[in-house]
Amino acid sequence: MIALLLGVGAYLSGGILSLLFTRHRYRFSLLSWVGALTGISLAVSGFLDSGSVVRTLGRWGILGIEIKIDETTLLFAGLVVILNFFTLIYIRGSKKGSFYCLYNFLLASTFSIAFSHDLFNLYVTIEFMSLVSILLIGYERKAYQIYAGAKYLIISSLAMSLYLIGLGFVYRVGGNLGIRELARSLEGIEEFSLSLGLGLMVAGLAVKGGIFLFSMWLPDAHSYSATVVSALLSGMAVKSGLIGIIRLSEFVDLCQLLLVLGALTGIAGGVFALVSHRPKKILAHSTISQVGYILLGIGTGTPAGILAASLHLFFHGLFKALLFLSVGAAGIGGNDIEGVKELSVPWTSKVGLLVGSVSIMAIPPFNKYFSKTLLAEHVNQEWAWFSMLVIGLGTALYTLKLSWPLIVETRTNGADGRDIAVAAFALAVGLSSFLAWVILGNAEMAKLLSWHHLYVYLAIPIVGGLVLLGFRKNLNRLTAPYFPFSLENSLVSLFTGFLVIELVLIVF
Amino acid sequence: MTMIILFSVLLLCLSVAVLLQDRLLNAVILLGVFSLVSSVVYFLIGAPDVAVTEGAIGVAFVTFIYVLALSDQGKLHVIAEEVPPFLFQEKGELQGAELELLKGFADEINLELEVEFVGHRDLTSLIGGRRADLIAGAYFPGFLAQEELSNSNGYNQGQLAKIHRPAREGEKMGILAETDPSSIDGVREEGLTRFGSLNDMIKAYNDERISGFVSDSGRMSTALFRINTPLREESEIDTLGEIEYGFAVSAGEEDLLEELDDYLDELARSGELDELLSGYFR
Amino acid sequence: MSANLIVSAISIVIVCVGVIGLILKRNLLLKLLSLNIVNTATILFFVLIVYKPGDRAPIGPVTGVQFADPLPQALVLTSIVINFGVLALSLLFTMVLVKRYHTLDLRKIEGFVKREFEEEKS
Amino acid sequence: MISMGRYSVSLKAVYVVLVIALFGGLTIGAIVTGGRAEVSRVGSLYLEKGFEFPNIENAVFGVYGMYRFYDTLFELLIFATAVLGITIFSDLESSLDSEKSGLVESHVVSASASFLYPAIAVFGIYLAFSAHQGPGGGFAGGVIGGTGILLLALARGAEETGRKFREDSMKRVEYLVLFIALLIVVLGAFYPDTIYRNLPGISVITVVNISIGLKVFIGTWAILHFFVKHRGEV
Repeated sequence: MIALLLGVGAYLSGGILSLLFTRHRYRFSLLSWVGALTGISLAVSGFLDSGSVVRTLGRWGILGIEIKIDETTLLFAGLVVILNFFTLIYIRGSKKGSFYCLYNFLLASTFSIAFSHDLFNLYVTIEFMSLVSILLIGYERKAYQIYAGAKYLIISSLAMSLYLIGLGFVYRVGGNLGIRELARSLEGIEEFSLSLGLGLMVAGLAVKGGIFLFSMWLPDAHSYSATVVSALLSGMAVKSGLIGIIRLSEFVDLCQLLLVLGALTGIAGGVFALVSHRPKKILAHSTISQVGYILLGIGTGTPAGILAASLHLFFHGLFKALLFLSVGAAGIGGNDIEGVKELSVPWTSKVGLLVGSVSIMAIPPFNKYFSKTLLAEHVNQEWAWFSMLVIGLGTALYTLKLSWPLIVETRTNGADGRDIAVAAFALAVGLSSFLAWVILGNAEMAKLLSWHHLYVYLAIPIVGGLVLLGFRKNLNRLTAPYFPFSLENSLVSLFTGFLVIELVLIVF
Repeated sequence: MTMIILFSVLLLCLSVAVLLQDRLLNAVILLGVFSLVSSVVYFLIGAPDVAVTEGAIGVAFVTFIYVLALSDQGKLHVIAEEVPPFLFQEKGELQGAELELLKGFADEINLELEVEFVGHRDLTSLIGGRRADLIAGAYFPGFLAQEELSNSNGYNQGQLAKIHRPAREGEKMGILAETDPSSIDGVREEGLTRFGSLNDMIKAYNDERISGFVSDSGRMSTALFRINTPLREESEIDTLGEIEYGFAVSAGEEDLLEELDDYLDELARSGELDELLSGYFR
Repeated sequence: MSANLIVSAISIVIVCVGVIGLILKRNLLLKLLSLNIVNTATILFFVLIVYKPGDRAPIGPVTGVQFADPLPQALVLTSIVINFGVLALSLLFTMVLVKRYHTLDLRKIEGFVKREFEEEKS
Repeated sequence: MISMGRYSVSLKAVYVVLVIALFGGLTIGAIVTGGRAEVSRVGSLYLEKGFEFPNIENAVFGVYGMYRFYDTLFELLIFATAVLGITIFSDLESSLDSEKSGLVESHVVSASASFLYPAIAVFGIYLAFSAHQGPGGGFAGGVIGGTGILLLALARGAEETGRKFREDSMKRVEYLVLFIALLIVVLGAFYPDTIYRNLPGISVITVVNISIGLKVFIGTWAILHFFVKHRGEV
């Protein structure tokens, strides 16, 4: 409880102070980072000696708001703190005071989402996060940013209204809002209104969590906004919906639904990433396809599966933010991928791109390999394992399509101060695979590095490379259609997605 | 208990009514009423806190913000070239046949008429830049480049005339800047000089710089009257064809165009149009 | 079929009407109005779902009277403020879009936005 | 397009109405068939426990003012973000040439404003202060006070009222209040009984009421001032 209050308090006061005293905005943000770091380390030490614990805020017994500290909380809060450090070094006082205020508010909301174990607290924090990210998206006041922000605002407001309706049903049947209490009071109840309420809540969270049919706002919002904003949104803010789904799956069995959604999201996100032409658009679609992995992890239903999903969530946050920062630092976020040849890219961005793409393709020594193989071991259904392979192939294809021209076919030139942050971040992402070793321990790591896994996960990038070489010409001719991402069509696909959820919930 | 059901049915009708309004101001007012009735329902079901808050925020604040934000959108922006007797300004006061027409149309769709006189060249750019809704001032199809515009029905006939020196026809012709020559037969693209306004074109013709020019009858009579130097003696006038004076609307505005056409047809049927035109074009 | 089920059902119908208006209306401002209707109706639904006929306001220490459940009412206060925040910001963005494109028709705005992004980047 | 007589309805519209009708039908089915929780309902517990604290008669205030104050902190932050968004965009050049569309100049408004505004302000303050005894609350009171200032702006002209209630100098007070709320959350988390029950001198409840009321009052006027300055632009 102290960790949560310390972290959120530090970020909020950092935001407010940097708004009121804009001269020292960078100093206050650094101070709030230090506060959050102490908060997370307190939480880790608390977790190490007493395991995952559920407490209520304010010692009110079951009347207070429940908060929980377990692996998912620590990994997500750790991700928030690490991303905060590197993005803070990257912008380093170059923005106005109000940007720092919104920046710290966004970190405060995601930090609080990590700990919250109460359905309504989740609703309030997610709404706070979406309002803050709206202003961050539209901060530079370019017309297309304002449009992407308005679309995100309308869709997420409607989605959270659906969440509220679902919460109404669950509260009527369950009687409580805290998830531990709900698990107790919903013990053996099988009701249509309960499953519909949960379907509505999953639909609401899916819009925030970047699942394909639901968050059609994501490609526009993440590819039009400024570099740091899209790095933070893709790396961290998208995960809030997934944390909500992890919390929901604790007191109800959503396995079949999440496996279906995971496969759909992974493959569709990969296909759209393949056919889009601008680096930031490709990265935005790849966020959707990586969310497919996390859903497959949660869909296993076993605690180990959820650990694998949280680990993958952590690693994805790191290397996706790295990719966005390196593409943004080179200033080629919006240019067409073919027309990039005569541009020059600083060497630090090339290093960042290299480390990012190698780890996104799950090549052994890097971090995603361990979370992906851990996932592969725990996925119990055959077709889910096969869809993981397809998603892996898609990832390899669009990553090579993105990074090959940017790294090889462009001239490299020197790097100024800002890019050093990108290089340091790349180093950190590279080293983060030791964290997997720390969490999983030797025996598990040895099993993961066994020959059986190795040759499967080395074959995928090679096959991807060959396929790309063969079809590169006519692959570039394809262009992603714009119509599914317009405001009205994304609302239509949101409700179609809800009906898909209900269908799966009723059938299984 | 039945009170609550009655009020919620009223809420349903209000919500449907809000969506069916075409004027934004009516929709916003109905939304305020919708929030007010929902606040009453909260009070009836024993939630006074929510009733007061919904009343303060939902009814007062939201309606204030919407009403303040809504511009008195009720303006019909018309841009036109000053062409007496169609549409011109005399002693600071707007006059002309088209003025009566447009004023009647604006009252019909309860908007406020606002006329702005611009040069010939920036007519299309203004419509393209979506600053204005309608082009007037003796406009006829082919007078401006067509791809950004859609034309209304004609309300007055006129002739397109080609004035040229005898026997040296077709050497160096002059036309107004934005006209696309393809719509005028007998004029070839090469050797064309384009003029910003009719007066310069007539002056150029009189000092022999061009051997002829194309213009419509409406503009010719007024231009000659205004620069009061007669055309050169031995110029020949041969009419190229009939034209329909009308209005132009930017390409996307189908519903505005439809209303304008209905208004013009209804005016023509009722005979007011001829009486109006005879007043101005004896 | 006690009264509160009927009223909850009617509030869900209002939500559906609002969503249909939100999707099919081309004018951006009317979309915001229907979004406001959807949010207000969801709040009404959330308070009504636990309402038992004859509930009294949960004020005053007199016990033994059938009180309404205070929890949804407290939560709904928060979501009324949230919906207001969403509305104020979307109205602000609409003003910026109208100042830039002079039209409220969403399809035209989407066309302009796509063309402008390509122009600026190429 | 499917044309039935005069109406031609696009295929998409039919599909949308169908999907939403299905969504509505499912939800109404769930309402009708749904059961009601008999197990320990938190709501009834809030009722019993809520009235044990001194001078709290409004159980709803007990929920959002004491037990779940963390949610109310986030609610204040959401309102502060909305106001922050408006102030960030406040340097948009206002397309308003002052003489063209002046605010309403009816004498009724300007005459009645001078005696109506104090009544509105008192009502707003009453609602904010009596949140723990009767209905109302910091939010309703603050908004009513803020819209009262709008009445003044209508009567005496926006520029003059804008100078009188300078919202940027009030901004510091607004964010000071956020700090107070944060402090209450932290203190409330560790020493709930001391600060809510037997804190000598001032009672935390009035501090909560004042802070929420004041913050929303300033934020409302900042938003309204922006929309008055930029009126008539949608």
